[in-house]
Amino acid sequence: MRGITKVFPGARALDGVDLEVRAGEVHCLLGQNGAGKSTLIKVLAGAHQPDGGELVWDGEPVVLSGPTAAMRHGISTIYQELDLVDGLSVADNIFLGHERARFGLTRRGETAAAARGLLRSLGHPEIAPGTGVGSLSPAQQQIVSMARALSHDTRLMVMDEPSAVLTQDEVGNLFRVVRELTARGVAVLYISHRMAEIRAIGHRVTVLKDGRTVAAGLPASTPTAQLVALMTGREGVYDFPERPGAAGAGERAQVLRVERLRLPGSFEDVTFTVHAGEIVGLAGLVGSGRSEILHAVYGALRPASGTVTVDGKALPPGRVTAAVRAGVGLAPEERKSQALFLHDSVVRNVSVSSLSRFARFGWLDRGRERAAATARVTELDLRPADPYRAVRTLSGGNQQKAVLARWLLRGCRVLLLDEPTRGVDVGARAELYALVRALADSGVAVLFVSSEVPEVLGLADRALVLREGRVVHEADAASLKESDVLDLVMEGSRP
Amino acid sequence: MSDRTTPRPAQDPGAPGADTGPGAAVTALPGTPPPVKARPGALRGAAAGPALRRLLPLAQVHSLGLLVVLVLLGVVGTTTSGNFLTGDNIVTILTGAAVIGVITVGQTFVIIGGGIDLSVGAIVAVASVWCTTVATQSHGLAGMLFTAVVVGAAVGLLNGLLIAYGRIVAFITTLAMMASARGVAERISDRQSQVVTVDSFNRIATDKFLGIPLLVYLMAAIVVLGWLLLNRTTFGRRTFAVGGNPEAARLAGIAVRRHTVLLYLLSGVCCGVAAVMLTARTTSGASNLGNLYELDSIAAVIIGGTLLAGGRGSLVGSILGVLVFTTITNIFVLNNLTTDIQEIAKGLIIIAAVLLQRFQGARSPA
Amino acid sequence: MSDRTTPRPAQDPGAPGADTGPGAAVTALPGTPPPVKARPGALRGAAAGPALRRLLPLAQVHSLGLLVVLVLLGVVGTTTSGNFLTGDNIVTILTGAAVIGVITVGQTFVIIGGGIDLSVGAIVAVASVWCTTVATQSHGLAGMLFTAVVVGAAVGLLNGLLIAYGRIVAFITTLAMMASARGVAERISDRQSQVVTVDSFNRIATDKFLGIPLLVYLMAAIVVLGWLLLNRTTFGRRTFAVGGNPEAARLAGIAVRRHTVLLYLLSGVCCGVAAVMLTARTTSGASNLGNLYELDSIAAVIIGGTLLAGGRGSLVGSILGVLVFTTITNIFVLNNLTTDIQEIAKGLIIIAAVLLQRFQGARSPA
Amino acid sequence: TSNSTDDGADQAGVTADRPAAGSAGTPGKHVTIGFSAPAADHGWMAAITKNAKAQAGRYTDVSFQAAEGTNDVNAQISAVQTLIDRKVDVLVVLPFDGKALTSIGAQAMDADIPVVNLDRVFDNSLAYRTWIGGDNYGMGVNAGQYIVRTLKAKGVGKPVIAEIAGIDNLDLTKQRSQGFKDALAKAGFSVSIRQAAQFTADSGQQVMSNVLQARSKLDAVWNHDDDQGIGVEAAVKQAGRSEFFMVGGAGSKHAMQQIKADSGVLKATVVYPSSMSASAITLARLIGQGKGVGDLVEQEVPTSITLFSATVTKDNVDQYLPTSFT
Ligand SMILES: Nc1ncnc2c1ncn2[C@@H]1O[C@H](COP(=O)(O)OP(=O)(O)OP(=O)(O)O)[C@@H](O)[C@H]1O
Ligand SMILES: Nc1ncnc2c1ncn2[C@@H]1O[C@H](COP(=O)(O)OP(=O)(O)OP(=O)(O)O)[C@@H](O)[C@H]1O
Ligand SMILES: [Mg+2]
Ligand SMILES: [Mg+2]
Repeated sequence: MRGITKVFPGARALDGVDLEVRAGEVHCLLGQNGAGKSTLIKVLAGAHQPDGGELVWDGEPVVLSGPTAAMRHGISTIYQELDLVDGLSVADNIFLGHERARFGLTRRGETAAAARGLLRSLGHPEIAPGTGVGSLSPAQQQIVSMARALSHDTRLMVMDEPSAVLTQDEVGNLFRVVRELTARGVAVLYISHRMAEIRAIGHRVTVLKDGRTVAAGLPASTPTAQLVALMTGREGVYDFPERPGAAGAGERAQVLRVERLRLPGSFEDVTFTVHAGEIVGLAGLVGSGRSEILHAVYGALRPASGTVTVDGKALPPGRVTAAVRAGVGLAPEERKSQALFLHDSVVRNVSVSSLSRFARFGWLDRGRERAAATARVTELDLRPADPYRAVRTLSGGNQQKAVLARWLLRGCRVLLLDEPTRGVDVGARAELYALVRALADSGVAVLFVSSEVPEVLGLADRALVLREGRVVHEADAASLKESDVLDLVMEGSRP
Repeated sequence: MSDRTTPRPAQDPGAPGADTGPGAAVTALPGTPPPVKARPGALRGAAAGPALRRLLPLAQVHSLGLLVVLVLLGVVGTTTSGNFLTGDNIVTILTGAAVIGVITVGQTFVIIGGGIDLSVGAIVAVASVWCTTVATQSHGLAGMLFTAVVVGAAVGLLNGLLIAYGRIVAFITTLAMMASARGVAERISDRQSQVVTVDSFNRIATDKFLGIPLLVYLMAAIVVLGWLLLNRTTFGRRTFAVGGNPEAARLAGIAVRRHTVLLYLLSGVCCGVAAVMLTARTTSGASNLGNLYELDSIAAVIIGGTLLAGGRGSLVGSILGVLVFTTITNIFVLNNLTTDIQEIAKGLIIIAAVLLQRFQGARSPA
Repeated sequence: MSDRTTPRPAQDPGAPGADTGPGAAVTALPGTPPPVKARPGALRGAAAGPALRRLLPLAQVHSLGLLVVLVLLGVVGTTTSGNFLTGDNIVTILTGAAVIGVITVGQTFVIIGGGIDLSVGAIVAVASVWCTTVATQSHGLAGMLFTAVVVGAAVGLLNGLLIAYGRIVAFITTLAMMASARGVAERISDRQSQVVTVDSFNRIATDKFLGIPLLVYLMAAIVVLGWLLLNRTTFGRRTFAVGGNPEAARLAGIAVRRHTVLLYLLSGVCCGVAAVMLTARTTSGASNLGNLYELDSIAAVIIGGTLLAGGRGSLVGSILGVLVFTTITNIFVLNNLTTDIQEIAKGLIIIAAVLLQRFQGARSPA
Repeated sequence: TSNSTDDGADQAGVTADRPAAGSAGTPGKHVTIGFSAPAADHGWMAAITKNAKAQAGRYTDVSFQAAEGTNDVNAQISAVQTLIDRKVDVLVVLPFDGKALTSIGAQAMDADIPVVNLDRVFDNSLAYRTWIGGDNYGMGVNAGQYIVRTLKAKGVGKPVIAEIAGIDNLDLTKQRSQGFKDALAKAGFSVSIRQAAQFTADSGQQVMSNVLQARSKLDAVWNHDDDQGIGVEAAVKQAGRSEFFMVGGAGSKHAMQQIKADSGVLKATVVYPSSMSASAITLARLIGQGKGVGDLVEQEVPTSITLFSATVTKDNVDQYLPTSFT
């Protein structure tokens, strides 16, 4: 790809990008949120038409007039946004657009068998080809997306943040698949915000910044600091913020208290507390019930039994409004479907939970609303810094910031974060960590879920380890090692 | 607004093997997250037991509920009127359902594909009028059949082109078409009923085979064909995809716009066939035929469990929906209820039917 | 910041303010539903400057297009009939739009909030019939007004409760209500028109102020109130949120169900007020009043740029939509057209209006 | 009185050769007639609009201004208002609902525009100058009387009588049913099953096919409207039933041809003359020109003319076929 440009109304997403991928290599694409990575791969997949530049495939310039054209050339893509059809089964999704059929009649047996084979090769034989995709967890859906990409005869596999919704053991699985592909001479274009992954799997790295290639074809061993500097254009340390002395924890007031919370099928007998100024991390496998616990605490799910108390007052079960009034905020795991009003502006998305603050007898003071929301957005350095942009057009990381800004504006006693850094770039991640820390320091009790164990250990004061809906371990984060947590998560009983 | 407020039925954790029949091929492993996710309420109603849900695609569970409604209506009919459970009456109900049934097949495709067709009634009118003009009737049976279907297809095609390539919202396009097509029908017929003089044509409605009118066979054939098309062909799969997630469909290489055109074309053809049936039934073509059929067919589709937003649905459900409505009307007439009571009762029965389906869904675990 | 596929007249990149002339006010429809959902690129042509977008809410840009349609209709009216541009005729158009205008205000809220209300016409009928029963009329003006509004509110509330708490799809609930409420109206009135004997009531339709009937002021007041409610209050903001993404709204702490109930209640109240206006206008209450108003009001809302799926929309657009439809009818009458031609033309004009709005949006960059 | 000689000559000439066309021969003062009727969505109503227009076309001194047909009273009020705004000389209004359009009728009269109220009657006689229309109650009575006579002649004791009504929430449907019921009651008969259709062939077919299931034996059927009657007859044929006879309503050409052919169950129809709109135009012209009706001694047009609902049978069908609507 040479000199690719792509312009959206109001945004120049790509501004002369060069990229070169060789057969049999894993080429990583790095860049901050909104750098244009997804846009670039959509151009590559024929989903967007570039406004300039040229695509060379096997030495020949080509024009990809649509997704089908790209697929014909052997380019298959796993998109960042889950691109599955909920109403269809797993098998139908995998073969959508290139159905196994004769004279238009689908061959259902063959389709199911082929789908089963693909899923097995991905290490997920438990996903049945006949289940509806809508009933799968995000992680499982990601597997289905991968199976779909593999169902094509591929020469270049493009993966846009495939690991974002996966836990570590599943990332291992993913890597195995990637290695198998490259061994067959397939090129892989891999996008991730996790440096460790790039180091583990990548051969070469291209770095994008603001829609431009700032470094192409670097060896994967390039030091992190150098890569980050390229991405952000700034030097600096990106790491977890300092934990304040663990000493204070005992004296601080209990803010959130969860007692014997139970929802059959999801979690059992969950008891824990979070103090003011404390950050508690929940670790566990996909499907271990972490999101459900957050939802139950937040009142979005009604638990079968158990109590949730905030500042000593019990919350009525299953009532989000009451929880919000008591000062609880939730940044859910699926931003697009659970948190954002995609077509609305950033301001409206940020202010939605605090409207009554800017209103008198229901009458909105829009000036104040705008000022306050914009202030939070600026604080978080949301890019582009246009508070009237529709959230839909923001990159994933910036969408996450918008959700956080919402609760920042509201001012919470308890903040529940479900996978807060999913899809967030390294730089922004560090900012988020600092922000969460700062919030905690201001007295907020933070409970967060993450599938990245280092994040749990690095950010949290205390960690809870969950397995199959039960808390199997609780300890100071500082005293835990990554391998311990992984063992706990997998087997449970070992100390 | 979610199913989460109602605790899920307790599962027997001790008997995972209980599921392992042949149907269990589709069973998820324990620990697989069942679908609590954010699906904004799409399936909210259907809280079927997981085991059952695994065995039957959701749409079918829903249809099962509707079948129960139908049986209940049958019980009411039988107890209130001795004439209900006679062969003749069943045939009358089926024949009454035939026209709207065929229209509903097309409507189901359109709605699953993410659209809506408000012009079905008007298409029926214009096809019926056109195929009964003196000039057309002079070509006899074949000429009339051909005209009706071609007119239906042409209007459907126009709908599809305006929606897919003209990018006008389906609701507006087909609303405009509803006005225009009926206007054309009035213009052609000069607002007079045009009596059919071709006898073989009228025989479509009178001829019977094994005591059942041809019309019923015709509807059955179209329903079966429609079902196969929807559930057993790539066209059907792609219809779900186009309606459920058009962007994903596009990325999967489906020609979304062309597919959309085909959906409305299909609906137009169904209307053409329905026009033949209705014209033969009433032995005349008129510009006021098919009045409000759009509401009837959409209501049948929705009560049959198809999402108005598209992407999910069942043809069997739609047809059961049509049968429910036709049966209600039949029972009303058998019991000689007055119009006002009929209307009040109709509303109540619709609500009851939906609630009953929910109840049925909730309590049906294997 | 602009669309490069079509080379635009060279712009000074240093002057982003170049877009912000008054002419730019009509720029682009970023808020227009990409009618074929599959095309995120569909809007690429629309090249609104961000600065501009800040100045004008998206919906208003759309309304501007509709205003152009209205002006064009005015030109057609004036050239085809000398009587079009008279004060009397304008007043006639506005008065004719008053009833459906008020209903459309409620419908706009409901649709933006992600629902649909098919029962508006039936609510008008039942409220009109109830407020004109002999018993009610004996309480005079106040009793009649009170009854109409309370009946409207009660039916709306029932709709809302069934939808929000009974979790029955809005389409089905209000369809059922459409049948039942009309049945109740027929039952109460015994299908006879009930003449209003309270003179002060009828004066609502006959009294004028500055030559303009009270009805027009009433509609104007309700539109203004509705606009303020939608665009300047927390209620309005939440309506957009609930319609745009109900799950996100719930998780943002909005009481989605209660809000949904309020939306249908609001629609019911609007129908009650509309019933008063219509009853005064016709000096009688009847069970067949408001027939098909649901289609008229929904059509006005959709043509006004509100998404049928909810979450986006404009009240100004809806009202312009009502005016467009009323003006079309008026021009037809002035030009002595026959019904069939009218219907054909109506369909064509609707399509033309939508295309014109698009065209208007696409080519207007300063 | 001043122009009585003119009138006299006029009327004499007309009566001699073309009674139906009024004073077509001698043009008088130019009259603009505004016309408003419900949507012409079925045969009878279409004939009304058509006949009015045709009649107006016969006069060189009349210009005809029709407003959109609509079944929404609000829209019809606006349409009439538009005609008033245009300052037509005379209005002919067939209201969708008489009571609902009373006030606009009164408004026209107040504006010195005489109103000819066609068929569905205004609530207040101040709202119209002249009313001309059919007799819905009488139509039901005549249908009932024909059925009673025929059944008595056949010697049927306890007949099963069905009634297929038109659109049920119209006042006129109610009146027709009342007349029918009263006429039957006189003979000690009653309606065994009554269901309403929508004035359309498909609704008639649907309702009748169910009614035939509800009553396995029928003796007589009255169907309010010949347009929906096409469907009703089709349903009878499709069910292969013939044990009863049927009476139609309104008087369409198709129905009269059936009666004449005597090939099916339809034996009679009670006319609801669609020619009344032509007469209304004639009256409007006379009113506009300040003339009276030929042959009547009165110098003015009378305030009310009720038309007769003739019962058309095989015996007199030839007489009515020419005025039937298609
Ligand atoms: N449909 C669109 N309309 C307008 N602007 C868009 C659209 N899609 C993307 N953009 C803009 O293009 C830029 C690049 O976005 P892109 O999604 O490619 O970023 P990314 O590098 O993939 O970020 P992330 O790491 O967050 O996924 C962003 O500024 C974004 O706001
Ligand atoms: N829609 C559902 N219906 C029923 N049970 C569900 C549903 N979704 C999830 N569960 C159950 O809840 C448990 C937790 O699922 P959840 O997705 O919340 O886990 P998680 O730990 O948050 O994983 P993730 O990392 O994917 O967020 C699972 O064991 C699953 O069985
Ligand atoms: Mg991206
Ligand atoms: Mg989770």
